[in-house]
Amino acid sequence: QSRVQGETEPPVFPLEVSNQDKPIEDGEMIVALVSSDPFEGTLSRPFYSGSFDAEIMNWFDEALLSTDSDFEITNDGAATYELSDDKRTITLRIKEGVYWHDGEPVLASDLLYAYELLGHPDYAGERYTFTVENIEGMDDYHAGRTKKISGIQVHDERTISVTFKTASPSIMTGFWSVPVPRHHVGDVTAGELTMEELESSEKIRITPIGFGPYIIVKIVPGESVLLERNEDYWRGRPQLQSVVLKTVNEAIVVESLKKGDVDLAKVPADQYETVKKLDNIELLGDLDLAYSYIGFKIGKWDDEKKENRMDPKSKLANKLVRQAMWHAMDNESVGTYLYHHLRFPATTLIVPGFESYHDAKNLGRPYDPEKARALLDEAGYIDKNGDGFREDPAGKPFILHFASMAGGDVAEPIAKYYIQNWADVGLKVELTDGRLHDFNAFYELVKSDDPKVDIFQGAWGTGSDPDPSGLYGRKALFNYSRYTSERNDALLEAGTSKQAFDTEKRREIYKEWQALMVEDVPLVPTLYRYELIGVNTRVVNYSIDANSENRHVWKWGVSA
Amino acid sequence: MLVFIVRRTLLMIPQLLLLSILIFFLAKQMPGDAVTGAFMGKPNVSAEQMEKIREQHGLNDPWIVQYGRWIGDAVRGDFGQSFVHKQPVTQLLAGRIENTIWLSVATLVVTYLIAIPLGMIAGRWTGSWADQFIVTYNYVSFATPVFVFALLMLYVFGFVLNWFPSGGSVDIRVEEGTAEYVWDKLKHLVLPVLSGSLLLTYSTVQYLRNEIIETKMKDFVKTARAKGVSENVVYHRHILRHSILPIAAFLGYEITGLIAGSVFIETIFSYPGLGRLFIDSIMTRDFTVVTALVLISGAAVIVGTMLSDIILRMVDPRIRLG
Amino acid sequence: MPLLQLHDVTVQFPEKGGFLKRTIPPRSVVDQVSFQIFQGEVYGLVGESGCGKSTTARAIMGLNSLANGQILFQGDDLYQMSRASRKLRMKDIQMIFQDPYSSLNPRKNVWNIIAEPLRNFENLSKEEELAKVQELVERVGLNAESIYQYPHQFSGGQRQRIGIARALALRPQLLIADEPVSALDVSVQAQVLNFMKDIQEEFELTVLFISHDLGIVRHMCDRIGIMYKGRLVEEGTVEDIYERPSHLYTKRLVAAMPELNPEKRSEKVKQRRQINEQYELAADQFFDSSGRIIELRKISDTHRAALK
Amino acid sequence: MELTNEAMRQAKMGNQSFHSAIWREIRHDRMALVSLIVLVCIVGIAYISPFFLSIDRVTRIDLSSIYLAPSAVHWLGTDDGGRDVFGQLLLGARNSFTIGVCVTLLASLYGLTIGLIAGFYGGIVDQIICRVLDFLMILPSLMIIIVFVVMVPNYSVFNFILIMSIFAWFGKARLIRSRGLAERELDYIHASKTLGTPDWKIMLFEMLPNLSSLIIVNMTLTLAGNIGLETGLTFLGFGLPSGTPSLGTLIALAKNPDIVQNKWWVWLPAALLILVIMLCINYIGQAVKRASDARQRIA
Amino acid sequence: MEDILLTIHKLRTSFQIHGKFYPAVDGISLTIQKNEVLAIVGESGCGKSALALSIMGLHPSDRTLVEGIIEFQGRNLLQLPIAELNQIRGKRLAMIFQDPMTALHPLMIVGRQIEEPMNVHLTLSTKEKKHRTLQLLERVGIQNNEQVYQQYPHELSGGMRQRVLIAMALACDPVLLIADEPTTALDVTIQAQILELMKDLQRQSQAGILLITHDLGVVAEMADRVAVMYAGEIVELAPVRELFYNPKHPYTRSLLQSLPSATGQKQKLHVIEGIVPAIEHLTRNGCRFASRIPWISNELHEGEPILHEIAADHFVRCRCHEHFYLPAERMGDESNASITAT
Ligand SMILES: Nc1ncnc2c1ncn2[C@@H]1O[C@H](COP(=O)(O)OP(=O)(O)OP(=O)(O)O)[C@@H](O)[C@H]1O
Ligand SMILES: Nc1ncnc2c1ncn2[C@@H]1O[C@H](COP(=O)(O)OP(=O)(O)OP(=O)(O)O)[C@@H](O)[C@H]1O
Ligand SMILES: [Mg+2]
Ligand SMILES: [Mg+2]
Ligand code: NI
Repeated sequence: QSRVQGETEPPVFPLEVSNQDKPIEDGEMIVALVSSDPFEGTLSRPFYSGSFDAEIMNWFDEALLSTDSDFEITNDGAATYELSDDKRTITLRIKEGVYWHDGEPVLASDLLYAYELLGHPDYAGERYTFTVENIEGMDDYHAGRTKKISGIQVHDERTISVTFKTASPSIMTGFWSVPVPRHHVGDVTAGELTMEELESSEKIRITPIGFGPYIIVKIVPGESVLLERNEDYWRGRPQLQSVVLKTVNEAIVVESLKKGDVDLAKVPADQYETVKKLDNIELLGDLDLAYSYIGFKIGKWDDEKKENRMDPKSKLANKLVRQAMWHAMDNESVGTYLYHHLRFPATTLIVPGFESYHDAKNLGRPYDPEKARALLDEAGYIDKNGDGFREDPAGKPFILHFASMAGGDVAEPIAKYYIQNWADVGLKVELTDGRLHDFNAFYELVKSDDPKVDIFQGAWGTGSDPDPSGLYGRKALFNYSRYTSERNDALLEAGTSKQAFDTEKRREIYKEWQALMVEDVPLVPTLYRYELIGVNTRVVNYSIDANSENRHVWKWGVSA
Repeated sequence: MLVFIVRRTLLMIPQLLLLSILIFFLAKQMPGDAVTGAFMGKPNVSAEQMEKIREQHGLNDPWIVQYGRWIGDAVRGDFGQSFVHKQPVTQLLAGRIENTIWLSVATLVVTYLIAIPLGMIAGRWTGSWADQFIVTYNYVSFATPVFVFALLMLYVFGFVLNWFPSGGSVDIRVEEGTAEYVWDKLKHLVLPVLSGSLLLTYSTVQYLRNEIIETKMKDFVKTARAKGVSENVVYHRHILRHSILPIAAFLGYEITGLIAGSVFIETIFSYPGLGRLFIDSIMTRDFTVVTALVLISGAAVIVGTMLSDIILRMVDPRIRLG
Repeated sequence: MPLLQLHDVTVQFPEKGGFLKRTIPPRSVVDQVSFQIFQGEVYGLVGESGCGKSTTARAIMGLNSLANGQILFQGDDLYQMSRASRKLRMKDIQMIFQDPYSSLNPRKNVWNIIAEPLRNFENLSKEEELAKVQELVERVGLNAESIYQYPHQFSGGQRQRIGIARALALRPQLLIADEPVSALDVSVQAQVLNFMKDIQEEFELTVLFISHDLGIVRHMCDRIGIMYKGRLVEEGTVEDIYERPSHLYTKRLVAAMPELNPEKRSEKVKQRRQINEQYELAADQFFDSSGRIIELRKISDTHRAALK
Repeated sequence: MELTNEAMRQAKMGNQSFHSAIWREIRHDRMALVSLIVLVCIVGIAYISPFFLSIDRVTRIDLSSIYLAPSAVHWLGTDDGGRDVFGQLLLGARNSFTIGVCVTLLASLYGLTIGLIAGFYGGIVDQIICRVLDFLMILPSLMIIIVFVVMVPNYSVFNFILIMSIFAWFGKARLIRSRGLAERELDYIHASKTLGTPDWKIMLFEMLPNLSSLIIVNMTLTLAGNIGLETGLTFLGFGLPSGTPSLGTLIALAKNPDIVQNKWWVWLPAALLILVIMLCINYIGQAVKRASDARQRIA
Repeated sequence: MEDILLTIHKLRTSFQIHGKFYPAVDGISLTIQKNEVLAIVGESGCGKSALALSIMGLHPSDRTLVEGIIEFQGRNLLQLPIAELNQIRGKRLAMIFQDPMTALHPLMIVGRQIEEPMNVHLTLSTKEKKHRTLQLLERVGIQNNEQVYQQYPHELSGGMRQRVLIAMALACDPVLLIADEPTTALDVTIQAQILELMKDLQRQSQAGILLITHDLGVVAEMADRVAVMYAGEIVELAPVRELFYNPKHPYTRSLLQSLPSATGQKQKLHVIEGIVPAIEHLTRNGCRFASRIPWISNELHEGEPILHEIAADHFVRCRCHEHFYLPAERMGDESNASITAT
């Protein structure tokens, strides 16, 4: 059963299908990639960017190391690992019998190749991340000064070790263990082809290979993918004879599910009510590693120092006002009515998905307009001219500008609703430019600290690493609030230090940090969310539970 | 004739050039660029890295330099790299353009297949119930927004009646090159094409009808009748031949309508073509793709107008010499 | 001094053609035409369709530009004047158009139509203008209340009268009438012709009367010029032209006039055949080496013809 | 000849202007008459709605009552923000109609100016304008409008109108130009020239009135098109700012199949309303067109 | 009387205006014989074209009503089904239209257009057809017939086009030719040629011609008999000489007087008062011309004017002609109202 959070009782979803029948031998599963856009089709881990590409890759490719429910690496994958005592060196040993789809064995050098690509000076992708950068000698390699990454040692065909500059618990969640078939795609380091050629190569777009349970047979670009069973899969014989992945417009997902055109599909929140009624469909749901937020601009990015700087003169510099604004927001209603309980009020900035680190006791700042009014009064923001809106302590009109993103059917009512909420406690908020901004324009405004924006609404996906410093650190560009404090620095630092390898310790640190954020309110976490998957009742052995054996793709099957 | 085609082609070049400058300029004016689009919402990319990528793609050069580079490449068939799709634009378009061509050509053909008989009937039997029906249909089709109509078509025929596939361009299971493949492609085209063409018929029907009514009163039609030519021949040989001319002249502009329509149709029927790519690309600021697409659409219209000019020249002897 | 003098007037229209639409040498539609019109006379210009009659008239009115030559009105070259003084000068030259249906703006009532020149040149009060318009309207034989009517409420003959009233509003000295009756029925035609004659006498107008109908020209004019392919081929008094045509083209024109006497049918046919044959035989006599119609030669004091 | 005042007045009344021709034509065409009445009703109600409908109330979000089915309180149910659809419909119709009219008027103004100049002067002026128009006509305007909409920093209804009208006048200019060219060859224009009337006066007071029926016909017909285009752009998300009620905003909700099937009251009335408005305009437009051409008149 | 080609009896052709039918041709009876040129003259709008189109069956059936009898070689054309009518038109009955500019299909080469009636009525091979067409072109006086065969109408001058139209009409050797103002759109010199051509052809083929015109000069040159039409009726019908020497009906006399006389006397022309009323405003009882000769008192007209045969083959409608005088005559100029031979 999925975890339940917050004060209200959102619906409860199973994590595993109830069908207990035996899978049939020649079954075929049809999986929907729910989108109105075609998938991009860059089917290689270092290069892909679309979430559908990731979904497709799940079927034919996997990481060498498996992960557990805390997203930490485990030893039951295609390779096992060992962490040295100083927690700086990790050694991987690839199991016997792990073969690429073309019959070649998966080699340690294939994983090396992945690092060589990620760190390559020409690499323009987004996965040159902290854990990659943190490898010894990576700086030199990345700058093109050396041809070899000194921190990575290939011991034999199937053993490889990686040494990091600093010990960080991020290794446990962020370690890269997806090999790239050097022999198949071609060797960039040997000059066989350029990085750009590789990126657009047919080998990763039309005929990609992996060592996962299914083999790609055919791709209709942007539309659908046909996979067949990999008889030599290292875990065992996959259940399905074949799999079809195809893009299905959001508009027709429900119909497709109902008709049995697809067996598996993510269900958009607004269609939940309809899907719920279908009797050939079972709904599985789990918390998403993401949350929505309302941010307050309380500083600027200092381009010289490359760090964030708070601005005591900003309109929202007073934290009482920010606290009041949180209290004024009725997230409950938004989650209930606009998202049909599939979203519910968020409390802290670490999502419940991180079971060990989310502080379930911290209730954030629940909806309480009275308290909001009291806080505002206390802060000196009082309606002096009787127009229903509060003026600032100096008696000047106090108007805030709110930037929000267009997209989705509910963006507009939500933005309007929050504005109404704030108006109810006497705060005058207007939409920046009088409209919702599309994705790029929105981030352009927010990122450049445009003075037209005082408040902004966005959402973050956290990734599998609970460390929030990428979003809230002093040096984090994505810290759009531009909030900084000594205490924050210290806590974030501590959260990734060596002592944090101790989960208990780390939990304490993050609990404190969550409390700090609830107090200082650089931004308001508004909603946590469920991700819903509609599954046809004929599907067996299907689970989204990270603890279940059936979470593995190869187990999934269909019954007669 | 050849001279005319050559001249007409030469005339296209400055038009295309002007178009490209305009489009490039517009694209550059948009807030945010490809890098912003590609990396937003992904927290782990540093500012320096993004700056580096910008530098790499020459996004910091003055626009005239960027334009020069871009147009130089474009002439060679290289529209640069799509930042979002990490793929040469040409390659990206190649995958989609075939679908769009299928869709547009089929839509155009079906439009004419529907519109010309309707226009003829309405024009020939003006005032009859058939005419009234056609005129009403025409008004309604003109007044119906294409997206509403397409949605309804999808529901009625794709789901409720389940006659046609509801999305995509071809089933994954059929072999390329076989008759089945073509058949399947056509089946996938039925709904999008019908939704497009049933509404596109408006101008053609309207024009043909008016034109036939006008032509009916012309003296040369009386001459034909006075020769004892039967009514059917009068309509087919004399009136139609004369009335169909302006329709040919409209071909080029019909293409504009097609492009606009495809944006809606492709979105609703999840048909992977250029129209949808355009909307996606504009959302993600993938401006190499946007520019290429607008340029291609513009070029399509230019070629279309040229084609109608040439057709007109071929069928209308009066222009041939004039 | 003649009221109007044309000296070697040439009007050209550019011809389009060739690769990339280069302009090829323009075509002379009116080619070095010279004639004079004296105060008080009616000068007829006759010729077949497309020979350049209207173009000549339009050149005088300043609606076409001249490629060459001069047009002198009362001795002043109209094309050398400043715009403003020419505009004032043009007040004395007015035109009646061929098609009574298109020469009146269908959106304006008669009052506004007739008052248009008055408003351009004379600053009249509304009452004065009304009075003047009513006077003109009555002068051309229409009801006074018709000034509130629109052109479509009138017959062709009445419209032509409105056109004449408009032309007369400024009391011009020279009236150019470009086929004023060829769009009208015989009975209406008679009405307009009579009327024009009256007006001409009453106002002592000088008229350039353009027509392709020799019968009408004979009825109306004092002197006649015959045009052929942009050139003048013969010029003379009515008697000169009808009694003593010297140019074969003129003869041919005269012979082509329908004969009103059924008895003379065959005679006429014979005469036409004869002239046609002659014309075909002697055709090259009338052209110079470059194929251009030759210059006029004086035959008598009043009579000139393009003969060797 | 002495004239009685009575006779004068009757003569005055006897004339039939284009307006009365239109009116007569509409009166004789039942569809057009019905259309006119319906359109006047719709537009009338939409425009006077602010007097009995508080805009604030209509646009206020009420999450507890989203997607309510039609009832006595909400005649046409509520939309995605719990707002009364009927009220939205009225505001939307008003906005859409206003935008359509503004765009049409602006576009006509541009088209008229350019077209008249090209048509009146002809020759080289016309050649240049024609080349420019040729170029403009080939622009994929929907795409470029979208690009513009995305580009404009301070997006407002006014900007939207401006952008749309910038791309809506080419055809008009052409039309007016070609009729102008034909008109300029007519003798009444020559006559005016010979009478010493200045060019601008001829353009405005001689040519323009004769093109007026053409312009009016074109305007009524393109009005429908412009309203449709506004809706379409809003549907794609590049139209009106999304908080502004427009018929397009309501129909755009039909992108969601659940709404199409189960919440018809959100989009169907708007879709029908736009259909009715466009049909009405069309029928009236056709009647106006007939009125402009004496040969086609029924009346 | 087997020489009679066409007998029209009480033909009435009405057009629908504002939902009501108004006759434009109002009770006309005529006969045309072989080898005869019957001219119909009248002012614009008196119904000449309507008559011609009625004979050819070219009026659109929905807005026109054609009643009476049109008997062509023993068959009433008005009662023939369209298929049988098509057997006749273009073959034995052909028509030449007024405006050569618009009467030819602009997109077909001339040769094809001339061959079209042959396709319908004759069974000829392609070669024979072409041969015959070239011959026809030659017959109508086109020398470079091979070239013209391939040309489009816009490449030809007005006179040439009219010749082509004549060739087309002659394609199947018709016995009756209806020519609706065949020369109005042409220059005088060309008009003379075309008329001569028609006369020649008629003499060769012995066909009958119904010549419609408003030009009395053309009548004088071409016709054997003349019918003068006014407001949908025949007001005078006479052999051509009789008509010009001894015109009786006030309308005929007025028309002749309103011509700028070819003799060159610059006397005032006669002006017919008023205008031809539009068919929907026409008063149909009594003498229709009465309103245009107001100086003739009403009693002098007949109540129901009929055609009187006042001399052999000379018919005049209404008795008023007996008392008619032109205003100019009253004022002392007692010369005969008719044109005297010079
Ligand atoms: N604007 C123009 N551009 C080019 N050619 C022209 C133009 N106006 C007239 N022409 C040509 O000039 C020639 C003379 O024309 P014009 O109108 O003067 O003849 P016309 O004698 O008045 O004939 P009609 O009797 O038919 O009125 C014609 O061949 C005509 O085609
Ligand atoms: N289709 C029609 N509908 C209504 N009225 C018509 C129609 N055709 C002709 N008329 C009217 O019928 C009358 C006779 O027309 P018709 O064309 O026969 O005249 P016409 O003698 O041939 O004149 P013209 O010399 O101008 O050719 C005219 O008053 C005309 O207005
Ligand atoms: Mg002329
Ligand atoms: Mg006629
Ligand atoms: Ni009488």
